[in-house]
Amino acid sequence: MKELQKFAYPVFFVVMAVLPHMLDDRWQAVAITFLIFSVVALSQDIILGKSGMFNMGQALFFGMGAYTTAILSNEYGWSIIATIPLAIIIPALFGILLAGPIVHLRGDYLLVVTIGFNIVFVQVLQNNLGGVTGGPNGIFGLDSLSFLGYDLMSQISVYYFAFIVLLLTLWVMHNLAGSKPGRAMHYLREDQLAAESIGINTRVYKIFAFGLGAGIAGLAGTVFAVQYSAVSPEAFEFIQSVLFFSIVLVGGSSVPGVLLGVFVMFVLPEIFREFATWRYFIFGFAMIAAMIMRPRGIWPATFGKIPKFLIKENNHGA
Amino acid sequence: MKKYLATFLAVFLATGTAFAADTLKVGVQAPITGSYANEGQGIENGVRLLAEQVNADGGVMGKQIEVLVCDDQGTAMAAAICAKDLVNKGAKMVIGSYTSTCAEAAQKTYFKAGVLQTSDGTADSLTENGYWTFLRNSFPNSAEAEFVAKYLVDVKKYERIVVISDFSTYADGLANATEAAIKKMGGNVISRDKIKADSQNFTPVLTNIKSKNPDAIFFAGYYSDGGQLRAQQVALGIKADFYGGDANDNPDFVKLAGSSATGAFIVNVPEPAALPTPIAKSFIADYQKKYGEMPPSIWGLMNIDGMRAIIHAMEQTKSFDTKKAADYLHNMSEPLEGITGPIAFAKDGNRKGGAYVVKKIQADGTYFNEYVQ
Amino acid sequence: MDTFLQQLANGLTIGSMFALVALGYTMVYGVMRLINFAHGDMVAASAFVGLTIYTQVMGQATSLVAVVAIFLLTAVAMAIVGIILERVAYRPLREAPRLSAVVSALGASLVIQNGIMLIWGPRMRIFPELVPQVYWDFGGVVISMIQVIILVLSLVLMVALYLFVEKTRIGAAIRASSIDQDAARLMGINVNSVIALIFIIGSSLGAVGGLFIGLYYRGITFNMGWQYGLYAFIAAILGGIGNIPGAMLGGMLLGLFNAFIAGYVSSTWADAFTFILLILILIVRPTGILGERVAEKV
Amino acid sequence: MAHNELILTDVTKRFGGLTAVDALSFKVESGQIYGIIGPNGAGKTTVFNCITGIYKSEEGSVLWRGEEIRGMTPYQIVDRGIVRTFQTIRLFGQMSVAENIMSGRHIKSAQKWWHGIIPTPGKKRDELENWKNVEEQLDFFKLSEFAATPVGSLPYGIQRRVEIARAMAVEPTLLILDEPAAGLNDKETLELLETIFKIRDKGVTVLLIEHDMDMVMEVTDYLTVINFGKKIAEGTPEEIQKNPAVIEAYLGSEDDDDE
Repeated sequence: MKELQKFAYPVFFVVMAVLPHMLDDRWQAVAITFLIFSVVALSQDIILGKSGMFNMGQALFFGMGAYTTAILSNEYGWSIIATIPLAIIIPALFGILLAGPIVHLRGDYLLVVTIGFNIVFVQVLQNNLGGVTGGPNGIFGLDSLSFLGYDLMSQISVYYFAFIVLLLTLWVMHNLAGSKPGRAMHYLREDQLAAESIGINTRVYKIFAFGLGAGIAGLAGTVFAVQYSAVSPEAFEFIQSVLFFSIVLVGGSSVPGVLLGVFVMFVLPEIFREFATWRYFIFGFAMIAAMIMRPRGIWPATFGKIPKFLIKENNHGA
Repeated sequence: MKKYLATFLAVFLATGTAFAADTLKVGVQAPITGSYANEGQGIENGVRLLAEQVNADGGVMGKQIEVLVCDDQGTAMAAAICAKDLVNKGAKMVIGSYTSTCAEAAQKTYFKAGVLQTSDGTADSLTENGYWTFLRNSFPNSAEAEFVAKYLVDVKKYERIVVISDFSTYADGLANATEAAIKKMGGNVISRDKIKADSQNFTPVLTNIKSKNPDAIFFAGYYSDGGQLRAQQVALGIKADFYGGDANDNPDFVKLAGSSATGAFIVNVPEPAALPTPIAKSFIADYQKKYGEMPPSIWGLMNIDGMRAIIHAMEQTKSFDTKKAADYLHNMSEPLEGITGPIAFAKDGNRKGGAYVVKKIQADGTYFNEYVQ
Repeated sequence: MDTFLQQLANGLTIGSMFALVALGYTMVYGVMRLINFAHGDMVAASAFVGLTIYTQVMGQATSLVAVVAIFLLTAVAMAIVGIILERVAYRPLREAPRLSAVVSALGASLVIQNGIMLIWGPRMRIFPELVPQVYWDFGGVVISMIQVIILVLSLVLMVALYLFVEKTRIGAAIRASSIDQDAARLMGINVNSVIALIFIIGSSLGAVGGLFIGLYYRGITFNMGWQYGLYAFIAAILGGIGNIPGAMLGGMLLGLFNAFIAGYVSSTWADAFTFILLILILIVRPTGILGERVAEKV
Repeated sequence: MAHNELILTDVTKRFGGLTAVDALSFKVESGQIYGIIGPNGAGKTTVFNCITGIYKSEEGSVLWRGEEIRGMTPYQIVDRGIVRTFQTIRLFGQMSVAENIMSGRHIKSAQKWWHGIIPTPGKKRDELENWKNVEEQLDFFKLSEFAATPVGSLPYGIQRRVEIARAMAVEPTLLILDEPAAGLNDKETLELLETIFKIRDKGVTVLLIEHDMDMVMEVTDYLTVINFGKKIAEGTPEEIQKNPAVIEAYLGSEDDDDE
């Protein structure tokens, strides 16, 4: 398995890098959607999969990033690139502020509260708070991405923008996995009391997970705003959060699992358009079946990323 | 999978060889799939038919029309994608979309690219941005609002009017325009409320309205909420007359309101029973011959009129410059004869004209024309 | 004052519908520690099943007997669906991680919701006027016959359920299973039967709730379950999930709260205020109004 | 710096009407192996929970190196050098033995929150240092061969060892063991004894609860016996063995002694 993975990643990256040149417009758009939603699903994985917090409001942070970009660009004339730092920081700050008072809640209660945040957020957008969100329609006709004076309006450039963001996300997740905060999340997910008893301030790491997950989702929001040149409340309804929640759990909290989940949820339906009306009906059954057959997800997270020098000759299986 | 691979390759190769033929590209942005699929397909069919006819006559100043279709599925996000797509492909004009929301989602992109857009969307906000590229081929909500205001204030002499809408572009816009028009005429709007579409329970809002003792309620939203709103109004014992905007003109309104429907009023444009002009007759006949069915509604035909007007303007200005065509259309001295009546545009891109009727629902559920403009 | 009383009456009507649906959530949660996300869609499905029974089985009869028969047949039909749901989607996951069951519940919700759409179509269907539109005016406060029926019938059902759970042997088995399934099993209680029973009761009460929605609002759509489900679920949490009187209290409070916010503050912000209230309550009192505080055993 | 002394004074913990720990006082001195024994339900684990911050006692004081630690959170107490194990082993079951031990390095690691996002050379060095320490623990507790094995799949005796190794990775001053011999066979118990002595020889004070009387008598320097939350005796193992109150407490509860 490990050997396969070593081989699979470079192949995946190369395929993704040349992919847009082999696709027509429609499939390019599908591929971009795949990249964006993969980033959001991975950010959800940090909170739900890695840290074990039942967050069903990830679309909030995704939308907050998208709206930050849209509002700064539309109202204040910022270039899209210049909005990126704030599109990460604002959702991250909100993630931290919102998580602060609620991370002590037990699983299901946390789930309800995050649903609540998502619904309040969408209502704020619809009611056009502050007169900048564009109300129920949202904000349309955003500027296209421009970089060093080049106007990057074509789909291919948006694709590579999304691809870079995905690579960046994977890189951050890789760094996280081999770090003190990353491990602390795993520990608190597995057994919060044991984690506390070994000296981990679980509250801090829970909030950290929310902040990081929210920031990455916010960045994905910027790409979303660029792709559609538009943002609108319906794209960030809590039902979207339900999708991200399901993707992480059905896929399993691993990078291949999450990407697989996004593929199944967003790309397959485009391939089988004839079954459009049956789509969710079939998905529902697939979700039940997947959980019964693989309760930890189709491609569950693998632990055991430890330095090689610890693995001795007479090892008992890895 | 083979099928798709083949398509990929074909497209890959095709993009390598630039199109040699110089054509006039006309985009269609319409809901080909989704809830409004029949309307969207009607628009596409109409555009293809007109393009065929123009091409048979030698095209537009020698250029053949090439039709590019993009499905906006009736959703704003897909519409935004379509706009970018059609601009990237070099469309000079875009016909559509069917809904105001989709037209609005796309219009800024067309404006920036200088691509003319003509849509039957009725939301006033469509022409409020000052985009010279946008041409409305239907009549705006403000026309309906003016009519409703005049009717409620001048004809029926109501003194305590309530205006309700949901959050959608169309309904909110119509309600705001109506409120403004009533106030301008010196009428008294005692309350302007919003309901959430599909939320079913409207009694909290209605109870508040009841305490203000209104004599007329104008609801600008859709029939699915309007029917329930009317039923709950009667259930709460609010005696005011109920007026529904054009989106309430649906048989389900009566079914939903049940016995409470009796006595409610609905405002709409007259039914396009028979379009009288020869040009309309011949186009509809051709349409039937080609597709074996009637156009789904008058809206598709309004879009065709918009396309005809733009082609007409290009021929008159002897130029494919969209800015020149738009200037021409904004300053037409004589209206062009259209399928859906004479077409002329105001400076802001609105189509001039428009007429409405007020229909009263009777005990057997049928309409009675109470007032015709 | 009229307005206040009118809002009160309306709030109680809608609150009792929330409460009926909330009982389904709370009972399942009490025993299985599972949020049955499919419950809202079961409620929506019952409205459609009831409509079909009215047109196909009862031949559009509108007599009192026919209406009672519609309620009974729908309740039975939904109880059967509930048992199937539990068998297929939840029982195989009894020992699995908690989240797997949550995802399975979300999947079941999609299946039921889209099943309704595939069977009855995506458009709004309209319920017949089975209850005559009769109104009584109490000095400015108007109350309709259907409101009275909903309120009275809901209260009767809730009291009956409460007595059943508190006073009977089977009720004791339910309570025992919700405290500790393993211990209950050791005491000779067939936990599988208890869970099946929970789904029968929850689904039938949900069916009554769904028919009320159809009778009261008349328009039913395939995706309305999410909205009612969410509100009822919040009601259950508000009262303390797992707690039967809590669900009733939570439902009523939520109905009132919603009516008063929409009436006195702003209807456009009603959802937001409702959720902010819920969040505040959960932060201050995480186990709801009547829920017990549970200390984790070390 | 004050002595590494743990002093409990009149610690009382109630659950509703039940007083689980009743005005308990005792003192653990630096370098000792200190035992707390008592029949089942005597309140031993509750005492540990009060010391390690899982519970907060209603009354009394818990002084550690002269500092009041009553009311601190578990991680704050770990920060001050007190680490515990659990009677019902609480390991991170899906994770490998090495990762479990690495969790003990958490407070010793110098990494900041942003090292979870952006790597720096300093972080790399820190990671390596801590994994080296994990290697030492693996060697010390003879766990090297299981380094990469998910801990949940290992036998009970080895899991016990992993839990102690994890605690030792924190480099504690005071190690608290909650029934470390529970569920171990004779051979494993002997090994455990050796390990405990070796830990003490490293300069770590050990406080333990134990059921196995033979083991307690052999390993501890000093003992406190509690029953129904109250102290009934204290002294060296020899003194305790002769104490009539202790004998009665144990004989009287013979029936429910086994779990």
